[in-house]
Amino acid sequence: MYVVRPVEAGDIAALEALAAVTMPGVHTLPKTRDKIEQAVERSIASFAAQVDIPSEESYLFVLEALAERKIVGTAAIFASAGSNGTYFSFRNDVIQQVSRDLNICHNVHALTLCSELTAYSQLSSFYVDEALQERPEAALLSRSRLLFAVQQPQRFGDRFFVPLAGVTDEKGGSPFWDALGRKFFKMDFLDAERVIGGARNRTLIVELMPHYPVYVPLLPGDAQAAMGQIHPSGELAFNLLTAEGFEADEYIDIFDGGPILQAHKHALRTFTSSQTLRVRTGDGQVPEGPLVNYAIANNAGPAFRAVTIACPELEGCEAVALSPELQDILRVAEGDSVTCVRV
Amino acid sequence: MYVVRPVEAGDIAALEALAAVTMPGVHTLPKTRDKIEQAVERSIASFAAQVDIPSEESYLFVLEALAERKIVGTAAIFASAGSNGTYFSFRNDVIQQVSRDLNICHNVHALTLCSELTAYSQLSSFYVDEALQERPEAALLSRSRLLFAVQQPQRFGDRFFVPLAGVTDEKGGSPFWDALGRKFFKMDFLDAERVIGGARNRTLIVELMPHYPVYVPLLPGDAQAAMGQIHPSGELAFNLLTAEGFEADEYIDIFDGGPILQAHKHALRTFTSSQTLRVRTGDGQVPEGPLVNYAIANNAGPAFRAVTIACPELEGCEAVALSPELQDILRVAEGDSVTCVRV
Amino acid sequence: MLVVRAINENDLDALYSMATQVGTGMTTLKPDMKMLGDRLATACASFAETIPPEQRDYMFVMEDTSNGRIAGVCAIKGAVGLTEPFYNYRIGTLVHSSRELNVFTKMDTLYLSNDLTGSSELCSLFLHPDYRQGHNGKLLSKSRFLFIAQFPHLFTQKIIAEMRGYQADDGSSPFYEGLGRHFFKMDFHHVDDLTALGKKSFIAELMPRQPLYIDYLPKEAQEVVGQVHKSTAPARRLLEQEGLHYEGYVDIFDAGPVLQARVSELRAMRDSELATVAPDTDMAHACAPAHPEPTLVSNTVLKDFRMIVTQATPVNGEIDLSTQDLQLLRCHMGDTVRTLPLNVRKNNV
Amino acid sequence: MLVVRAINENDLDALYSMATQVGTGMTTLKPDMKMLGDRLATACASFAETIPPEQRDYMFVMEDTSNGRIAGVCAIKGAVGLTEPFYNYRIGTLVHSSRELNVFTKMDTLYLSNDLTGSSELCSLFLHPDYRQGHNGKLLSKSRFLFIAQFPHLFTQKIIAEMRGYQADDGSSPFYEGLGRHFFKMDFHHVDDLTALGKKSFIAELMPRQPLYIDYLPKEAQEVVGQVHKSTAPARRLLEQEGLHYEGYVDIFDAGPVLQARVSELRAMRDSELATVAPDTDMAHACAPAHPEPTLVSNTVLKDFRMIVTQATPVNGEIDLSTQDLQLLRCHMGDTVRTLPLNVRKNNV
Repeated sequence: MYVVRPVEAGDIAALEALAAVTMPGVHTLPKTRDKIEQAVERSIASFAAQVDIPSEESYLFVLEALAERKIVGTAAIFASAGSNGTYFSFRNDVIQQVSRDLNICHNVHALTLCSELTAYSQLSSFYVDEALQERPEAALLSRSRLLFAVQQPQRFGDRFFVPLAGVTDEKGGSPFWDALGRKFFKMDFLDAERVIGGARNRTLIVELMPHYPVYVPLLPGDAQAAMGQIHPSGELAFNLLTAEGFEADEYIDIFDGGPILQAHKHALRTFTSSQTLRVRTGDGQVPEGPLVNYAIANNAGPAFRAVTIACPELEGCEAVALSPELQDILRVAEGDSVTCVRV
Repeated sequence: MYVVRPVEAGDIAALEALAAVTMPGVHTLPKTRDKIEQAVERSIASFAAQVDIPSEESYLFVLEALAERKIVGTAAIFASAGSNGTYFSFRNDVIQQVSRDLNICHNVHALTLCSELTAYSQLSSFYVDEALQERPEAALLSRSRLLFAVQQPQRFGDRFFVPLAGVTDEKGGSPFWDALGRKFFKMDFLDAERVIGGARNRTLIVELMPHYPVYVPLLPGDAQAAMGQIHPSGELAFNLLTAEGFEADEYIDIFDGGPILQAHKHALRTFTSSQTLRVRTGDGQVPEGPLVNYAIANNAGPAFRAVTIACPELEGCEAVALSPELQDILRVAEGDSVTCVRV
Repeated sequence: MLVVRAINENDLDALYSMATQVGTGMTTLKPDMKMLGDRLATACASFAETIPPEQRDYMFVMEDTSNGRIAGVCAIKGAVGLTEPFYNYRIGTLVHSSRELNVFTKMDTLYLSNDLTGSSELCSLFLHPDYRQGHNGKLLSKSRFLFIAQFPHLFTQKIIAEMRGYQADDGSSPFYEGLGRHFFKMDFHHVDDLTALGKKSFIAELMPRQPLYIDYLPKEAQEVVGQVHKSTAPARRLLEQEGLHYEGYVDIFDAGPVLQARVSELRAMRDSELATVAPDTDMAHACAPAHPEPTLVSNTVLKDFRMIVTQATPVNGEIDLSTQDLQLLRCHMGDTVRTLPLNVRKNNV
Repeated sequence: MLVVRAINENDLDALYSMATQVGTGMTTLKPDMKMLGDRLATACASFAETIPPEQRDYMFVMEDTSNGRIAGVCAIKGAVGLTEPFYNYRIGTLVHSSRELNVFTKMDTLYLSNDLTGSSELCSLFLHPDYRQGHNGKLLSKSRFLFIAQFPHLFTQKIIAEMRGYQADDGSSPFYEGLGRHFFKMDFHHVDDLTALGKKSFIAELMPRQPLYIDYLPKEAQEVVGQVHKSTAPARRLLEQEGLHYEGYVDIFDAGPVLQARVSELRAMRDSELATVAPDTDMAHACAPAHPEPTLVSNTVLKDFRMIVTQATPVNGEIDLSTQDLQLLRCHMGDTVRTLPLNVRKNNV
């Protein structure tokens, strides 16, 4: 069995071990002991905080394999992106060009540096052990952040986004960066990401990045091809998020051109189709009929826990049957309410 | 009783009479006999057309008072705005300005000439007799266009918008125009609207309007105050549309600064909460319990007809009771399917 | 003998036959009887001062008086861009700097502009191949400066000349291939022809209007910004000697440079002098330079402006012109003429 | 007697006491011992050529040799904008025209630019009130042009001078009130002080970067674009006589004009001459003009550059200077000096 829960101080060593694994697509997961400690402390403080308006909170969830007591995945959500500045991205604008005299009509794409994603809630740091990538636990982990947001709307914005790492070559170079950022920063992609610490809210971005729209047709072919393309490591996250209702295409990352998925919460399946059901104790029998996978989260605020189960369609039901073991894992009892959504 | 139906050739005289009434907020309703004839012909051709991809179709609906056989309202929908060009509007951008050195953070609004609304479906020409403005027939008329779009999605885009007339002074001047358009067009607001025929897709807009963002703080106070404000004649339409799920604030009209409401169809109540029910013949008795107003439309394509009824909540029902008289008006029989939505 | 003179009504056929020699690349001088006739009428009205200064188009022809042939043509337009917008790219500088990262990046930037609207323009210079020798080219081109120096009040503050931009050996324009083609999606020569026909509204509709960093362009396009066509290099040098400079304006299609000057700073404005036609005296003879330099001399009559190049040199406000020179200029003893050394004096520094 | 000379290590105290007289409005000359000391060190290194040309800052002082007092100061910066971005608004033209409507609108437009990056700058001109008389102001200001004419290789192609912009009687700037205040949300003088302190990154962060039509600004702001402060008008005229022009660049806060010139087109480059110091001869005496004009004369030594104004006039490459003049210039008979008429010759047209 697996459970998703907020990170705890005891997880630091496990996270350090995880960070040692190469995860090229996950820039936002801290890599050093110090940074990991800070991230864990910040998450614990965030879960504990009384929040009226989303601000600098950052919530870090882990996926734990209960049998081995092992951390096999992470996923985070920031309450408000760029909360200590401005979150910069490129907006993918389309300029329609029509010439009546010449009977020409075509669209020109242009990238505009914009701050529209500032104050969105930002999903990040999604990582799941390779062995679990095909399993419903991957979806559970990704979606737990949104289940928490459904239960605690005051902690989050009305809109969410997720930047996914863009494509890089074998040497860690980015064709998109080479065509754009390098001209202004005068440094390699990895160096730039290092100095800026993966952030997108720094004054130096205003100082250095182009303020006028970048006409896409003027970019070299490989840079154009990289726009909105994900690094292979991000494919799982991409698939889970688009299934959730996130949309790509409108924004891309200013550094590597990777896609930024975004959505209003009304467009997200977790928000529109999750149900609040009562817990009843199951008889342990495998139910008859076709089974579907659900994510089930308790409703315990900072003591948030979520699991997946396979059960018959819950549509129209008022209660969900959970075995005593699952009730233990979720720390709920018969009659408690849980939030359920199909994964 | 009132019915909403497509305009017919026999309505031309009635429309001419209507046009004689001053309707300062409805620029898009044709005023001359010639133009009215063209609009009616175009609508008839549009309803009759086999459509795969929305293009230059324009559908004009009328609200008819059946007892007097009198036209008491109009409402139109264009399949694809700017279909023979580009639909121009101002996008209301927010530029976040943060200075770390000075510890300053503020937002600056800027208006950018954009073509993003091109190929949206456009609602327009909404007019309803003053006596009916408080009645459910006003909502029926406005919403009939969307009911038709629910039934015939291939005829429309996924997104819809509605420009509402902006504020003008007693002399027909527009403070927003005076601060912006006049500087480029060198003519009065009403003259400009006349030469451009209310259109927003003309080459001369590219030729004359400013291509760089207009910083709102640099506009005079009265022009800023007029941004996104509706002409009093548009209040009913505004209220009906925002109740429907349309959102203002993102776009304004390039001429008078009036609001342009827009929405993805998934955000519109007619799309998300309309039901398809079977017709059964009612017993003519007023049903018990609380009554709510519904718009009911037949599902007859070019022979579209819609009425309002007051009945008990239809949520969870499979059929709706209609009196024989209503079945006549809608031209449906028991067992036919109709599209219903609360108004 | 060659004289450059104001064009007149009788020159239309000669002008047409000249235009047939011009070939592509000069859009203002095409062998089209209607176009040339209109232009000639404007030119005559200009010298007669019957149209306002900004609509004028002063055309000059070089005539071989030995056979009556027209050997060349050149013109000055009173003002550009007042009926159709006149577009250029202006090259500016933007600096992106971050003290935190110790990065300081200076970038050249293209701005679509109409800045040169209202300037007077030197244009339509063509010398028949049979006459490409000696001082003829200089006389033809520089005659316009003498005209400006004589009638500066007819011109705006700024004078410009558009130079044909760099082309590769195959006739393609690397700048157009790197920029314009992405937006026009048609051939360079096709666009050029459309421009010549006055179909210019498409520029406003199709060109990218936002400032562009030159660094976004392919290297080959970057390299030719402000570079002239091989065959235009001598003409550029000649104009630069007269005080025009490349100040960062280029053609939007081929990035050929626009040379420009304040009228008041033209060499001709500073160095040309009025002189009275007078017979040589011993005194003047004694004071004359040992090695006389060729001198441009013009009469001072707008309607029948005429210029020659001669070996006579003005001394103390007088100049001794031969009978032949006087005939060419239609001047007499005692008349006032304007003179300018044909070649630029070397700086004394 | 007054001499303008390269500043040296011993001038710091005098410079400081001069700076206390300056008052607000000149941000480069504040009574701050540390700032002035640093600047003096740069100036000495500049004349000694121990730092690269673009880092140099040539400061000159006007010394009253009768009492050793420093009467004035002025400077030329080798290049601006190479460590901190140098911002201006450039005024361009955009034309909006529709043949269909027969509308043709020509609009002035402000572009935020760093175009003048790398230009040399005339700056820090201050003459002590006690010495504001006679030719003193001209000598002080124009001495810089003689220096440039003597050492043109030390300067970039372009030379600029920023002029203080128009202020209303109450000291407010109508341009700032109409534009900058909306974005900075602070007082004009506060912003000015911050700029002087080098806190400039806020410009990139807070200023509107998109091109702005001047027509968007209130009328009072439009009217003062390119207008100088009342007290700066004479300085502007003086620089214009030397060949600098307003070419459409203005200060981003008060819209004061930037005057600029190509170094090669300065009057001093054209009209200054070298001359050998030689005693007066009968021949030279006979050829000298009847009414001699005051002449600027300098030595030709970079490290100890010295300039005076004198009534002596160069004749045929020789000039007869008095013993006193020679002492001021630290020159001797037979030395070469550079001369330039103090006043501009009237055009002969």
